[in-house]
Amino acid sequence: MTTAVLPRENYLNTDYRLRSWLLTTDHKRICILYLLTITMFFAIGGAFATMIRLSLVNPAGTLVSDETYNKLFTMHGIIMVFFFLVPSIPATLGNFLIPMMIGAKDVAFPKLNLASWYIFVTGGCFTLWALISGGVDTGWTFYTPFSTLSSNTNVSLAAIGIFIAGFASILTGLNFMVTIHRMRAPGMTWFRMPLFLWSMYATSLIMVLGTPVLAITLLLVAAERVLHLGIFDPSRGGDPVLFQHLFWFYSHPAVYIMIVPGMGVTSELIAAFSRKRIFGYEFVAFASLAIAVLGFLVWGHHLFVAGLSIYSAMVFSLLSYLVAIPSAIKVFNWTATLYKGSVSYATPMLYAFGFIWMFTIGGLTGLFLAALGLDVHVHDTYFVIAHFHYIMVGGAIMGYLGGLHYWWPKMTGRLYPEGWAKLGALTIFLGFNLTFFPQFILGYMGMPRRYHVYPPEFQALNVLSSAGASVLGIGYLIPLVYLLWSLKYGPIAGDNPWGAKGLEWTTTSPPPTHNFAVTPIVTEPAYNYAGEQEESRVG
Amino acid sequence: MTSQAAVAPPRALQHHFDSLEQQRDVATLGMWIFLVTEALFFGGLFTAYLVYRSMYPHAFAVASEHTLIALGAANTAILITSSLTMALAVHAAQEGNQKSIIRFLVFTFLLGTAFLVLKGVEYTVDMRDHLLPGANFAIAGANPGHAEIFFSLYFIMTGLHAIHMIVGLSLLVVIMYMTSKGRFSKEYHAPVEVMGLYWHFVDIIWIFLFPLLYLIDRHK
Amino acid sequence: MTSEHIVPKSTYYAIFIILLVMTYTTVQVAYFDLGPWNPVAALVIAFFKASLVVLFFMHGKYSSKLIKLVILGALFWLGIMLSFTMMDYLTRFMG
Amino acid sequence: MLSGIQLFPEEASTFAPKVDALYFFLVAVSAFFVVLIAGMLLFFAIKYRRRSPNEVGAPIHGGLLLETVWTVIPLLIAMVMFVWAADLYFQAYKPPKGPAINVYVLAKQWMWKFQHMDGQREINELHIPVDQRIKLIMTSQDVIHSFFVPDFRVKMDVLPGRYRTLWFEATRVGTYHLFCSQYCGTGHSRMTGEVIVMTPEAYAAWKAGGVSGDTMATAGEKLFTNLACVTCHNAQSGARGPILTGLFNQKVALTGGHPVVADDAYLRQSIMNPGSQVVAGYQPIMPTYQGLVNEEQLLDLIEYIKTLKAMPAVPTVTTSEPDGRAVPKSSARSLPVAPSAQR
Ligand code: HEA
Ligand code: HEA
Ligand code: HEC
Ligand code: CUA
Ligand SMILES: [Cu+2]
Repeated sequence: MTTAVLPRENYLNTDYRLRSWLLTTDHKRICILYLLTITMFFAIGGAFATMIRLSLVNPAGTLVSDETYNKLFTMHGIIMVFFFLVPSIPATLGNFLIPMMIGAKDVAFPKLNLASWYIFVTGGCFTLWALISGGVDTGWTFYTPFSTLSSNTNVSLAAIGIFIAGFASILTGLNFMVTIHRMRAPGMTWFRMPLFLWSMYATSLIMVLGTPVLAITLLLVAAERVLHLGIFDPSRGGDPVLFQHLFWFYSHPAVYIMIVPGMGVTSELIAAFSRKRIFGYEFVAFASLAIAVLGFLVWGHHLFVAGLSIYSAMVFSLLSYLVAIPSAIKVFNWTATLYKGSVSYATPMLYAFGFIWMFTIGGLTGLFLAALGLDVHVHDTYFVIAHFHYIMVGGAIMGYLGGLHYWWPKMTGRLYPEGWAKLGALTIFLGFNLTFFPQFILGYMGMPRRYHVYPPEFQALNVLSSAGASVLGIGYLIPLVYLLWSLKYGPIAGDNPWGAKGLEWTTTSPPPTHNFAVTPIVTEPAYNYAGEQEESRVG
Repeated sequence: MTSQAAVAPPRALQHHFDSLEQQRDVATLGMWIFLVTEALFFGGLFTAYLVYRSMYPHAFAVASEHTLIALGAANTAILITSSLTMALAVHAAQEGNQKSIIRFLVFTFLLGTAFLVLKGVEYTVDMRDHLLPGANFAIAGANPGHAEIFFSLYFIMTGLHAIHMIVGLSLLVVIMYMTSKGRFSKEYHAPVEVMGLYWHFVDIIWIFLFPLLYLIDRHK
Repeated sequence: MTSEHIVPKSTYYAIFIILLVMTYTTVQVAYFDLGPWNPVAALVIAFFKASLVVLFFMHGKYSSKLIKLVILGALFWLGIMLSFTMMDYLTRFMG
Repeated sequence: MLSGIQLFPEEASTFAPKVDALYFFLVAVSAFFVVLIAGMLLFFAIKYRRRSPNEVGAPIHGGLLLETVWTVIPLLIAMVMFVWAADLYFQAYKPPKGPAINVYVLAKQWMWKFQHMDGQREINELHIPVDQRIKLIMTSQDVIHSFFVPDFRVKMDVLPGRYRTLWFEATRVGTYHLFCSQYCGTGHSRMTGEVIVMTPEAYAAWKAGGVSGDTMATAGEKLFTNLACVTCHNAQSGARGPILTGLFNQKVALTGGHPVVADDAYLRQSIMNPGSQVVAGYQPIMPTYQGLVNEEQLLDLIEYIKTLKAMPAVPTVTTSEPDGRAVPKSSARSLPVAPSAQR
């Protein structure tokens, strides 16, 4: 940390030509490619959200037409879920960090990694094309028979776009799994791995096992539209609820694709900024796997009022409660880690606090939804909207931003401005709560989701929510601006600005193309801040 | 890859691996995981099939009698044989026998093509018999809607299987080309092996499709 | 897992013969009226055939524990999808 | 009644207070955990804040006791929630036996149609009496909709090709929002209406004034004649179709399939797709009426068939027995069994 210059040779400056970026197989450069792409998608998704909130200020819905409004929330959901949040942490931080954290030169299949990005971009283009050439209005859930028989928008095109992007997800997951299994440096046993890797492994598992089912489901929808096959068509005896089964077989586990990486980041942040080993390391590690496995057994909780058998609903509700337990374990272990730690209030740590808090609220309201008799009332109301935004915006995005700030010095070699960063974090936190807390109340009062016009008694809370969304939008702009600024003007960070443990901090910032000058040999467990000797264990 | 410069390690070794052993291991593991995703991909269709068969057993039985069992059975035999030749190609690769690899790959390719040709013939007959779901669909003895669901599944399942065959044939061509360039040896033949895994998997899918689509209630 | 297992050609031929015989059997069985056992027989045979392909043609039998786990994982998840979906359909009209 | 800023929905059905009780329990549990976790985070963060740049945390690895505690306690709480909520759900989704007012609900893009037994038809308005059990038999003509009355805390998706039954009992006179809560296309947010809960007297007056035609059963009977159903379904010996008297809710033996119970969905299917379920002993000669009858007429026909009890003729009561259990089991129809049925 003595020198105030960037390392002469690093992955960013080996070659400046565009070609060298577009044909790179370096996992760190691929991270940057993804970072740019998903930021763009976030901005698009955010623009739709802005329109939604603007329109909802007025209960009569005069700003846009009904059709337009329906397209707005559909495209907002599709873009935010499939093109922003699902790839967010895995494809950026995961790509950057997995090889570094296990002491490898690259992921197992570097070319495939690049191919995944191209596949992702292709899928994105299809979806954007669907959007520009008229939009889609099915909701991100594509329920049949509306999507197959009724809607006359670009459903097939959007479905194909998601289908294609799905393969990027599958291949990334596959790549990560093989990398973690086979590319670990000598001495890096499973139980010496940072918890971020456990969470990425769990996430990859879900991507690999769930995404193909989404792919085939959307393919069936497209086939039904284009080829007039009849799989879900009620007039031929098809069952629309079957579509929901297949869709949620992926899409429930997918919500864990979106949160588990954030949990992994939070584990890293909590450990690094309290300079302490995570309390109950093994429990947190196995909780990730438990979520991944149990997460596949609860999809029916989206179908409680949809025509599911009531007995089956009971089983799904029970299992939904069980899947909450590993999440609870994580939350408690993070909290306990702070005990007798050396807690710093750096911006990433603020995001970690935000994550835990917002995730707890979002998660606990998930218990309301898993409660059968209560879900009958709150299903498809703003209560659900608030639930998942608390987890996905309050939780996952805060985790993502926290991770981005924490590893920013490693990725770019420069520090972000701390004061501005704290301001940004605070603005986001306040704006977020102002936007989404009123929606819980709205939901319980009975305001249905996907409503363009609504009864006037809901207006006050909607206005409050829209006001919050403006604050939130500004909040997101702050990091965007100062992170860009720091690329050129930020102070040089040095190898390990946080005094953190972990292989990624042992190499230069930004790291060289092959990550490490020599392949590291690991001799201690993760987060060994106290410098303990390890009791011998075979991995 | 980029490491042509390195002299000592074998040419096929990519820069980020320590040994060919690791590289091969990684390739097979990757392929197996990919096949898991393929299994779940078809799994969605099998689920739909199971649901509807349990709802409409009668219509499925009647509709299934309209499939061409002779062609289906012949195709099953063809695919099994192609799996044998594929296995023998991998065997040849393990022994480093270039000529045998090519020979068995060509057999596999021809058998695969034969499968697709027969399938094409079958589709033509099916369409002639008004079994393609849509306006022209007609069937006697069963609820037409339910039978249409059967044939929707039939066409989707066999169609996706056929697409997998086509992908497999294209990959075969690539592997044949690589073999002819002398890329493979006793020590390094991971691509042939991985190709084999894929091919066998496509065979397995058919092993299930055949009884599910062709063999319901033939005894009537 | 380090040293590659080479399966003798004779094994491949033997498996091939069994597979053909099973194909013949499954077609023949379909023409007998076994009542509810027809689909069971067909699926048992299909499963047996698939297992042979996995174990021998695909070298599943000689692969590492990890790969065996991967194969079992696939079966497990397919099982979840089929059984939990059917759980709904089979209990819809109860009480 | 809807004035000012309201933060809580009215409790206007027997079900509502039960749901709210569970809700408050969940709110309390959540508040407890949110405060606990946020409080501990803040407390530790302040108490153990970093005091020197090179300070590190204490070497603590974990503790089995603590892990057990915070696994088991949430698990137990969660099980309480589960059982409580599942019980409520069964109450809501399993219609109780006993008398109820049956109303047929037909959803379509983007309106609600209600048909009362006595023949009143309404659009986007549902008049019901207070303190009486209402049973809705719901189907959709196109895509999925969802019947949602927040003040009653009830909701159920309405599916095409299926009949689903929702019940509730309003406890307060008033006008309540009806929403379609399942996204169904352009006009989804305009597919709203009102449930008007009336005193028994007002309801009786409304019913007397509002009759716009025949009762459903009568309308069904007319259709039964006009569509020539009677030519095959009649009591004469040698009739080509099975006699439909007392059919509803009985087990029917089918050719090539398991026996099924003749519920609403079965009747609908028998008329729209006769070939799909052929009664054992009969030839599949009944023509399909798909396209000839619309969903509303279908409901009339079904209601008519339901009223064909083994006993006298068309009853005119508004409170028909739910599930038609009035038919004694012993009076199950004698199915003419042709020799050919004994395969
Ligand atoms: C990242 C995303 C994410 C995550 C992690 C979750 C997590 C959970 N979700 Fe959520 N959910 C969504 C995203 C997410 N959800 C989305 C997008 C939808 C709507 C989709 C749509 O229809 O468009 C949805 C909808 C949804 C429904 C359907 C609602 C409806 O449509 O009617 C249900 C029902 O059970 C549900 C439940 C849960 C539960 C039980 C969890 C659990 O995993 C939460 C576990 C966490 C905790 C419980 C908090 C921490 C624990 C403690 C602090 C200890 C105390 C704990 C106990 C006492 C048990 N969710
Ligand atoms: C990851 C997922 C994600 C994220 C991040 C968000 C973010 C937001 N969402 Fe939403 N949302 C969903 C997933 C998500 N959402 C889903 C799945 C649905 C359901 C869809 C459906 O029903 O089908 C939904 C639905 C939904 C609704 C309900 C619509 C309805 O049912 O009628 C609302 C209403 O308020 C809403 C609001 C918001 C707001 C205000 C934000 C805000 O957090 C957004 C804030 C962001 C910005 C304002 C952008 C800031 C701009 C920049 C940082 C960049 C500028 C950049 C450049 C110039 C390059 N969302
Ligand atoms: C051409 C003669 C014919 C006409 C006209 C006809 N049906 Fe039928 N119907 C049959 C026969 C034969 C069966 C028994 C075989 C079957 O289930 O398809 C049957 C069966 C039924 C069943 C199932 C009965 C059971 O016991 O399960 C119902 C309900 C029914 N018909 C209603 C109607 C209605 C309503 C109409 C008029 C709109 C109608 N039918 C017109 C011949 C007819
Ligand atoms: Cu009908 Cu929404
Ligand atoms: Cu879910």
